[in-house]
Amino acid sequence: MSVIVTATTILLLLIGVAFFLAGSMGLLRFPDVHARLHALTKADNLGLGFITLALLPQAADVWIASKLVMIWLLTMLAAATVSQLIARSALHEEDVKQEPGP
Amino acid sequence: MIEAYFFAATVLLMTVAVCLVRVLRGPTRADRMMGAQLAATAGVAILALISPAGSPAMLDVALVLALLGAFAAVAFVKAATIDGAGDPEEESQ
Amino acid sequence: MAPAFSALTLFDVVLCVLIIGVALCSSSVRDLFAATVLLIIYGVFVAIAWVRLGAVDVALAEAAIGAGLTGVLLIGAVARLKITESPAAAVSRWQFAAKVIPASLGLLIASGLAYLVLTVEWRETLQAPVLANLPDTGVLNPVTAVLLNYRAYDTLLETSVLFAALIASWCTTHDDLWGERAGLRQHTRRAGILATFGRFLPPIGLIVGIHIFWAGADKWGGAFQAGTIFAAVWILAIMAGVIDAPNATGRSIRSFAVAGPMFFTFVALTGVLAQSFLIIPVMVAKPLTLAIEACLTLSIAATLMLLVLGAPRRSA
Amino acid sequence: MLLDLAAPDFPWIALSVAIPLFAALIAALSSALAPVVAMIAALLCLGAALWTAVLVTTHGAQEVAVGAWPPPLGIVLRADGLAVAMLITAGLVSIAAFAFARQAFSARTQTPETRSAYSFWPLGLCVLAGVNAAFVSNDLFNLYVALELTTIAAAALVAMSGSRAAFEAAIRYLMFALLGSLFYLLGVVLTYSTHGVLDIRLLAISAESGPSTIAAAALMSAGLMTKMALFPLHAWLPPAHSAAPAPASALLSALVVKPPFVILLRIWFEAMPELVTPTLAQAFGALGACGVLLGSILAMRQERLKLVVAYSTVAQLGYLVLVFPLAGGGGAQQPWAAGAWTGAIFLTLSHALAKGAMFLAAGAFVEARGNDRLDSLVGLAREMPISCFAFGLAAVSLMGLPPSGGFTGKYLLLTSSFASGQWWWGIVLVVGGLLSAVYLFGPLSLMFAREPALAVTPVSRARQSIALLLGLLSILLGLFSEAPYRLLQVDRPGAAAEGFT
Amino acid sequence: MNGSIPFALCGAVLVGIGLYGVMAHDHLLRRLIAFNVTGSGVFLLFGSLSALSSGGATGAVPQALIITGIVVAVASTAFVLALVVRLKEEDVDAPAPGAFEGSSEHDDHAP
Repeated sequence: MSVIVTATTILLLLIGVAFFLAGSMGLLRFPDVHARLHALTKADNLGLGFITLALLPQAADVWIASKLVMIWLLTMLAAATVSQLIARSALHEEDVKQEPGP
Repeated sequence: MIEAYFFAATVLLMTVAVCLVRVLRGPTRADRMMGAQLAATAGVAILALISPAGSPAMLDVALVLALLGAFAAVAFVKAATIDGAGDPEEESQ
Repeated sequence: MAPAFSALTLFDVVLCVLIIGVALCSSSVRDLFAATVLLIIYGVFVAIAWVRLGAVDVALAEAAIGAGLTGVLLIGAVARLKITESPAAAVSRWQFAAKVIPASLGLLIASGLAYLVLTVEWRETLQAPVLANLPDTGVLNPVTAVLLNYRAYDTLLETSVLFAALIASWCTTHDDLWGERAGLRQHTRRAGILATFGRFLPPIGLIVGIHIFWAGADKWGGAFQAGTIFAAVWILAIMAGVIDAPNATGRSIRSFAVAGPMFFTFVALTGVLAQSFLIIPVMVAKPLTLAIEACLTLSIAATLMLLVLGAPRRSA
Repeated sequence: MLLDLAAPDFPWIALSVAIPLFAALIAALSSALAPVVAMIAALLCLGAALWTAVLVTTHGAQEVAVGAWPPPLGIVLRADGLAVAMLITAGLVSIAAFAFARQAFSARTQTPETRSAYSFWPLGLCVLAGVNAAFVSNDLFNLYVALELTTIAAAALVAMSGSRAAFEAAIRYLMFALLGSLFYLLGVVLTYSTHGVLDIRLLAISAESGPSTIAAAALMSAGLMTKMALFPLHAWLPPAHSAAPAPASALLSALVVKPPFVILLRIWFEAMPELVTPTLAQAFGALGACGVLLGSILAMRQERLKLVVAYSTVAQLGYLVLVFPLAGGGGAQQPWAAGAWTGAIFLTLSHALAKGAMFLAAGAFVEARGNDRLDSLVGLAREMPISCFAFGLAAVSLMGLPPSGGFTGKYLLLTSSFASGQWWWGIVLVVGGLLSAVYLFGPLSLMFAREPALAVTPVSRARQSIALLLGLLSILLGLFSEAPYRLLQVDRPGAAAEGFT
Repeated sequence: MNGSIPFALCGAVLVGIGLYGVMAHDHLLRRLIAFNVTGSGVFLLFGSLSALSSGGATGAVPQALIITGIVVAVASTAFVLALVVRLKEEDVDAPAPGAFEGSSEHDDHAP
């Protein structure tokens, strides 16, 4: 199809993948739970968001496109909730005990 | 185009491999759970990326994963509370 | 000889390596919680492998059960056991033997299977008859046709397995807690994040479940996948404190869990009228299959929900 | 009515699965009805099985293609002599177990409903449905599901008493059983992927012995041997079978370990007879012999009656696999065709009846004395003659003394071992019989000792005579062995008479 | 090379890893995890052999059998977990040392 659409898709893909990479690096390198959680949420929402955006122009029909958007929204909702909960739980866990390292 | 999707998906697989390290190292359970969370999201992204190569049914798998990906984490935060059935928000007040 | 390089093959190989890596980590990591989390991740990637093998029905089941319910089950148990590390075992000669014998057996079986995979000419011939007889089954999804028509008897026994597992897990109830609510008494902060999530997600889950159920007759999915999704959102609503867990052995939930297999067995028994067993007549195949699927879905949802919540327990 | 119940193709065998299933579901809904429903279901099963036996002996083996789909697409249920004999035994033992259980697990006597009174009935009926399904199914994967149904319900019966030991025994049992299921399933997967069929009869036609077929047969056998507690995979059985309440123990020891053996027979004799080499057959026999000796020796050293009986199950199951080296042995010289094969099945049947009787008698002793320690059995014969007599009759059958069913079975195995020149298996049979006499003589001599009995809680005569009936049946099986012998010959596999060649 | 060969090999390796875990681990939950790994390895092998023989996707019959197997596996897992949790509660009420893990007097390598 049109070169512009393809180029946009690939660019958006790259950005999405880059966010995932950054997220996992953050998860690996950041010093404490809360910083890591921060990295995680970014990767979750933005990475999947950009990949969804990249796939949208290529979607065969509206049904598939809307499903893609729905998946993204659902993941965002779940990720936001879960990260909040994990953050609070981690606070609590730190209070209770500090598990030994690896 | 499909090739590009699969390359991207392959890179995502590798990012998952990276977050396995976090799951293995911990140190807290929250850290390990976060690794699972990122892996689930990456799984959703990978499914979305490889679905154009097959049937649209594959998007439904992504949908189910997106829906249920958070369940384990919810079970975890519930179980991590004092009586195992509470809400971390109750306890942080 | 060398395969044409393609991104698809590369992806498949990396996926397989990753799955094996996750399995190895899960088997070797000392922390029990980590092993459980790794099993959840493992489920996600096995589901992707199923997608790559063109088995969408299995992928849906694996995503819902392997990556969803099994994780909830195990995490709940690990947390309840409050054990993080495997006990540091004293290293003795027997301990060593206890690792070496399984390791060599595992290696033997894995390499034997791999040898067979590469050398035997595999034959799977049933796909043609499955498709040829599809018009008589009233459904368009061949997997549903196998599950609810050609091999419906397997499914009948399988729902009985679920039923038996439910009664069996009730059997672990403390005698004085018989008839109490399933699992622990759940509570959350009113209008907190968890409660809101538990209010918001189940309707979406219901829609997705109905979609998977409906698509099951014609395209992919079906009773088991939809039932698992319903069970999952049911559990979420309970964990979020939106609804109370049912009385584990209460009359209403009992009938819920029993209705599906009972209807199915009843249909099976009516086959006796035709001097056979478990006949789905062609004329009513579509509505009858849908009715069986609907009953099964509800019962599977109730059974899995009760299995995951577990027997009634005292709060700490 | 449209129904022609007397027609040879009426699906009676399907009913022997569907009826207990349906009854289990009803029992799960209403615990008040459960004991009655269970008894009706077991009686119907026995009736259906007996009627099928009549049909099968007159019309030959009977088949039901479930859903009218012929294999390989569909699943076939098949009633040959072996299946019907097992169905009848399952009906008899479950009637006895359910009748004995009525008092302990009746919802009427226990209001409000209790855990064990509620769950015993659906689980017991699931066991009955599971074993019946395994006896009649001719489809390897369907057999897997039937085995799983049996295993889960059986493990729950083990855990039923709610004691620590019971939970431990149940977990241990499940670990072994689930591992066995995995091996079996792996074998099924390889079979299907190689031949494209799961039906045992079709497999017999298509099976050519490639490496994957051999691997599949080995894996399935390993799994089934785990599930039937064959040496050296027997360690789970004694704690599990002794921890369960008496009627559940009867179901477990008499019935639950039998389907794996029947499937083992079907795989090797019907589906892949050409795979058996003499070495393999001797290896099977060696495992069986080890099981006989080890089980007997351990049985002697137990201090609790239920453990003695449970270890004796390990020993008795060992005899069964002697069928592999002995099948077809010296067929020409024998008065009865397929002697070893028939003998092994006679042993299976008589063991089921005798073990059911023993565990029910042991249950009566436990109720009377509050425990099952051997030293508390002293002088019980005077207080509970019926139960002691039942135990004695069952012991006669287990020792293989004439005129019991156990004797018929052992006699057939012995003749073929000597006729085929494999005297060493004959020695195993004789020594095993002597050892069983030793370990059963201990409890019997205590029961019939002249010393006065210790304090006894009365157990009703009616309930005691349930065990007596089963014990009598195990003797009658030997006295009137003509009809069961004829039944077993219906559609028996060729390898049973000719041996593995 | 057929596209499903990697998955078939992967299934074979998973069976090996899982069986090792089921037999070698002391802790019951770890055995249960290994049990689930083995199960999905068997299923993966099944599905990919079917895909291998048809040269395309996994057939309908294997898919149906695998779904049945997955449901059976989750049912058994749930039951074993219920037993393990209950046994642990017994220990809390009346602690017995070493009772919870695979217990050393059992021949753990034998199953």
